[in-house]
Amino acid sequence: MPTNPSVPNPYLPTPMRVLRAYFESTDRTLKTLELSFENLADKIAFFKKFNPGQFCQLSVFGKGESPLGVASAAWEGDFVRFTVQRMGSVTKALHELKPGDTLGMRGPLGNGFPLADWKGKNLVIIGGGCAFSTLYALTKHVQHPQNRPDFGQLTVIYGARSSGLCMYKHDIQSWYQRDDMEIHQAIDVPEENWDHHVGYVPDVVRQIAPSPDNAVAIVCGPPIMTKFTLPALVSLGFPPEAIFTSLEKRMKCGLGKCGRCNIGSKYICKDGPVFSLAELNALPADI
Amino acid sequence: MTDHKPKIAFFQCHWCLYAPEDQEWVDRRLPDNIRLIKVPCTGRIDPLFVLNAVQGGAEGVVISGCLPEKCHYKEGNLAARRQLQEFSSFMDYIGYDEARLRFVWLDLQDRGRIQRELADFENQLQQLGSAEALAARQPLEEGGAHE
Amino acid sequence: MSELEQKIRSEAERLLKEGLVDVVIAFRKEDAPLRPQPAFFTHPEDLENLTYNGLCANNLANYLTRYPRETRIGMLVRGCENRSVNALIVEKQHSRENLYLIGIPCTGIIDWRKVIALTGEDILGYEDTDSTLIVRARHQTFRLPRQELLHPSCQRCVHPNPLSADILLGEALPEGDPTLIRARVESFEALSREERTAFFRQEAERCIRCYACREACPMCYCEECFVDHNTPRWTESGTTPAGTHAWHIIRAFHQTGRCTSCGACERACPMDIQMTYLTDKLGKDMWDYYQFAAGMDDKTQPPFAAFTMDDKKHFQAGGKLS
Amino acid sequence: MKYLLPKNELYSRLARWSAEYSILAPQKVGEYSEFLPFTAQSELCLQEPHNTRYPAKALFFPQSETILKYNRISGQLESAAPESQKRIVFGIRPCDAKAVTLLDTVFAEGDNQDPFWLARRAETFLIGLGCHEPCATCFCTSTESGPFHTEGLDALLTDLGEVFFVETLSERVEALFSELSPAEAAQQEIALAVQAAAEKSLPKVFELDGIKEKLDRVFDKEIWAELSQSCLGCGICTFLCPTCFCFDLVDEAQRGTRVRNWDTCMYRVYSLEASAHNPRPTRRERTRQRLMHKYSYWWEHAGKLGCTGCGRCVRYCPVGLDIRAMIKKASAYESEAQHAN
Repeated sequence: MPTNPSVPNPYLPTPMRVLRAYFESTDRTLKTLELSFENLADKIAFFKKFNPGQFCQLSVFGKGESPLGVASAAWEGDFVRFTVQRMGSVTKALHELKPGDTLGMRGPLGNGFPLADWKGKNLVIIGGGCAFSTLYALTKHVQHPQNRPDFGQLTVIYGARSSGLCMYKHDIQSWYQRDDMEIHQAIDVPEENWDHHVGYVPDVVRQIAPSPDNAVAIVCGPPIMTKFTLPALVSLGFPPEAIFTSLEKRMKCGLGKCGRCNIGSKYICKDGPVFSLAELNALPADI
Repeated sequence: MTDHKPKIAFFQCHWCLYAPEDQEWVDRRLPDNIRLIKVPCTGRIDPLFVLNAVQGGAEGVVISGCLPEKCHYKEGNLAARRQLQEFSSFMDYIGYDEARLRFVWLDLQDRGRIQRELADFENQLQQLGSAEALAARQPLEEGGAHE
Repeated sequence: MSELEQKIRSEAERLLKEGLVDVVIAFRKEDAPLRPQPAFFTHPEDLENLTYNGLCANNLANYLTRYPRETRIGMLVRGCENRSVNALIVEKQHSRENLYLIGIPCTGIIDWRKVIALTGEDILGYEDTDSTLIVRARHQTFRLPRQELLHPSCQRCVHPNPLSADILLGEALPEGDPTLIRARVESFEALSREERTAFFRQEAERCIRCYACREACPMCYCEECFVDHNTPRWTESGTTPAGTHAWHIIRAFHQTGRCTSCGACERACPMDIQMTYLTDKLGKDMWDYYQFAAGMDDKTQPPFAAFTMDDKKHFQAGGKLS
Repeated sequence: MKYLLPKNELYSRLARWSAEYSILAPQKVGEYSEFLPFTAQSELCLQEPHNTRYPAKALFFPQSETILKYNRISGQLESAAPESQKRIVFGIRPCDAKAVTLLDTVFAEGDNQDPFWLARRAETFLIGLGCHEPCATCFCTSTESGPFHTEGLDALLTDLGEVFFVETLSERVEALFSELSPAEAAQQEIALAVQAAAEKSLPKVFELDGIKEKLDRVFDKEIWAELSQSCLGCGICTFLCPTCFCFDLVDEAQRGTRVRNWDTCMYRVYSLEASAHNPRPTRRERTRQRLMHKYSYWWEHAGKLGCTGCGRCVRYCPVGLDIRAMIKKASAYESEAQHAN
């Protein structure tokens, strides 16, 4: 019997302000927003819970909410970064925001990456398109000198349709100079002045053939990429327990109540969005 | 009652050939109680637009379009007439007074007519009194209303 | 089994066996009391489940738009269903050549709610005869006068016979009284403005926005309905008065010149909301102004699509119909 | 404790309670009944075998409610959580009361509890009325419930003709009935006989044992296409369902509010993503989701079946689809090969 009616309203967003807003891609479909907290208490509460791989519901009042993966690591500063692809009515409104504008945010939501389980392991991070944003957060997290010793080798494979659609260009360019990680970038079709890989992500993964020894692979990308990358990893010898992916589905509450992201016995928002392939295989094909 | 300025939603086809001074008046000197909504053609006016205005608290709706043979898109206004006319009689059927919807089909020659029509319509709405029954939504305040 | 049911079955069997159609859309025996279900027969051996009686309540034309136009469909049609099929053909939702309409002169659809109000739900069996519905309930057998059990739309039906069926099973019935449907609209028109508003609100505000009226209607086949549209959102989303009013006003209005008065919307409504008085008004206006009735043939465009320059003589200076 | 409540004292009793509580009880609206506030003019509808048409979940989880208000210009936000209120829901049927306890597992347990649900639930007493004449569309005996099931109830009434036999089930309602004369053993026996007879009149339509596994096995089979063929895709079965809880959050831009509305997996737009991808593109997947959620996933979420057998979806389906027959067919469908025979 429920007894405690004085719980906070979990649908109430925390007020945020746009700190920086800039386009990521040359076609202007991807825009990065960096948001700062209006209230100190909200900031403390957020970073207490935050873990890469989690997402937030961003609110543009009058338009609605949209779930977006966090694209920054906690050590980067007192802000939260999101990269938004313009798709529907809310993401369009998010694209229209300018520095100084206010908006709402609920989160962090979901489970995030199981970093504690990955201690001491080699990480193979494979991303495609704008879904790379949460993997960017993961990479940034691992790169921090305090966290880096917790993990073994770090390999990042990032594919985009074209060089114009590659996100976080400046930063990723600097990764080539780092000696604590390997970075591979790929685009779908050849372009002039592109001296990295060309081809689809699953093929690039096969070509690079990361070792499955003491490693976990994390795959985030469009459904079609994920669909073909997972078997590629299996064929390289990664067991289903060592392959992780992040799912997305239409979401509203983000709390496992509204029912929308239900898939079999799980709610993606609450039990995910990060699942191992082993967990996924146990779920019905309802995505 | 008579000093009450009824709220009017005023849909204007943007190809409507008003006399320049009329258009100037519409664009710049429209009284506060009249809200102008420009549409590319009266054929663009979905009955939903009219309903939305009514539910949002408009006490009257004016639709101004071109004469039958003068539609920029040849027959947009012909389609609009059949639909909107029927919509107004349908709204009347469920209780919303037909007299709160007015159509003005006009032309360059009708110098000053839009001002006269609006004044006359305002007068008519004042006679009719308030229209609460179907204005089911609270009127909008700036920034979104607090109920 | 009634003679009519047997005839339908034989015809359906012939169509399937001779490969004249890919599917026969008709009704099958019920799972829940008094509720025969729409059914889709593709194999002659499945036809033993086919049933037909006055409790078959759905407008089967509703399923037409689920099939590609190339699918050859055999469909059971009553007067209203035939008109719906015609209206759909006018709107190019299927091609007449790929349809085989098995026509049945319709004696009216029995409202199951009226029946169980009298007999209770514990029904062992029933028989639908010309004038009486015989219901065997657990404790008692009821003989109910059929006419009184009919759904209101059927009591007012004007054209019970299919107009363009490929085969007519059974004797054509006399046409209905066209003044009944008009009389209802006129009596509503005669009410005061306050009474009309009150009635509209009383009905519309019970709505739970389940959209059964939309889904049951053959003419509501839009891929995206105006209430589902969200860029921009034109109506309130919830069961607030603004939301339910908008739904009922615009849903009905979208049926102008398209509604065939089959009453499927009212039969589907879980909250017993009256809504045919709205569409019937629009139908009456279309007849009065444009001498048009929906679905009477499969060629004539409805008035909203058939505007002409000559219309100007219809309209007065103020833009009202004269 | 067991009491007797003479029917002719019912209204005066309710009137007395209404001094302290707001009372909701089934009353006629046209041809059906609905939970409405009890007033001096109220005429209760307790004899009809049918349940209220609109489910009792709405008393705790209204179909549309404001969850917050915002001002786009000032950026001001305001939570709209309701105040707790002392209420008595009188005459709720056991299936609906059980459904409320099922919804507790969604809204009142674990993290992120729902303050809207909790506020309405905390001080609301559920006084149930058992069904001595279950309907032919009911199937509560098959769904871990029954016509006199007590789960979720604070008290249960059994209709004994002139009197109600009252059994209190929680401490907190004891005071409401303490003035009544206690029931004697003989009356209790009559009540038990009435309850047993009702139970017996509703034989089980399926066994729940192994039903989850059977349904899980046919997840990707053609049976769902067959079962959903006549489905219209309306929201009746889910909106009238006492255990369906899916909702949508929508900004009413013209009011400045964010509202929560019931939503249903039976709508195409429910799962439609902004990219135009729809994981449940046809009625086949949507029907499967509805049935699987109730008869398979609920067990994993809450360890319980997500259906209480109230029969509303059977009674009001516009095409006469019957969840009992659907579940039976799906769970009996073992292989494609068998179907071909």
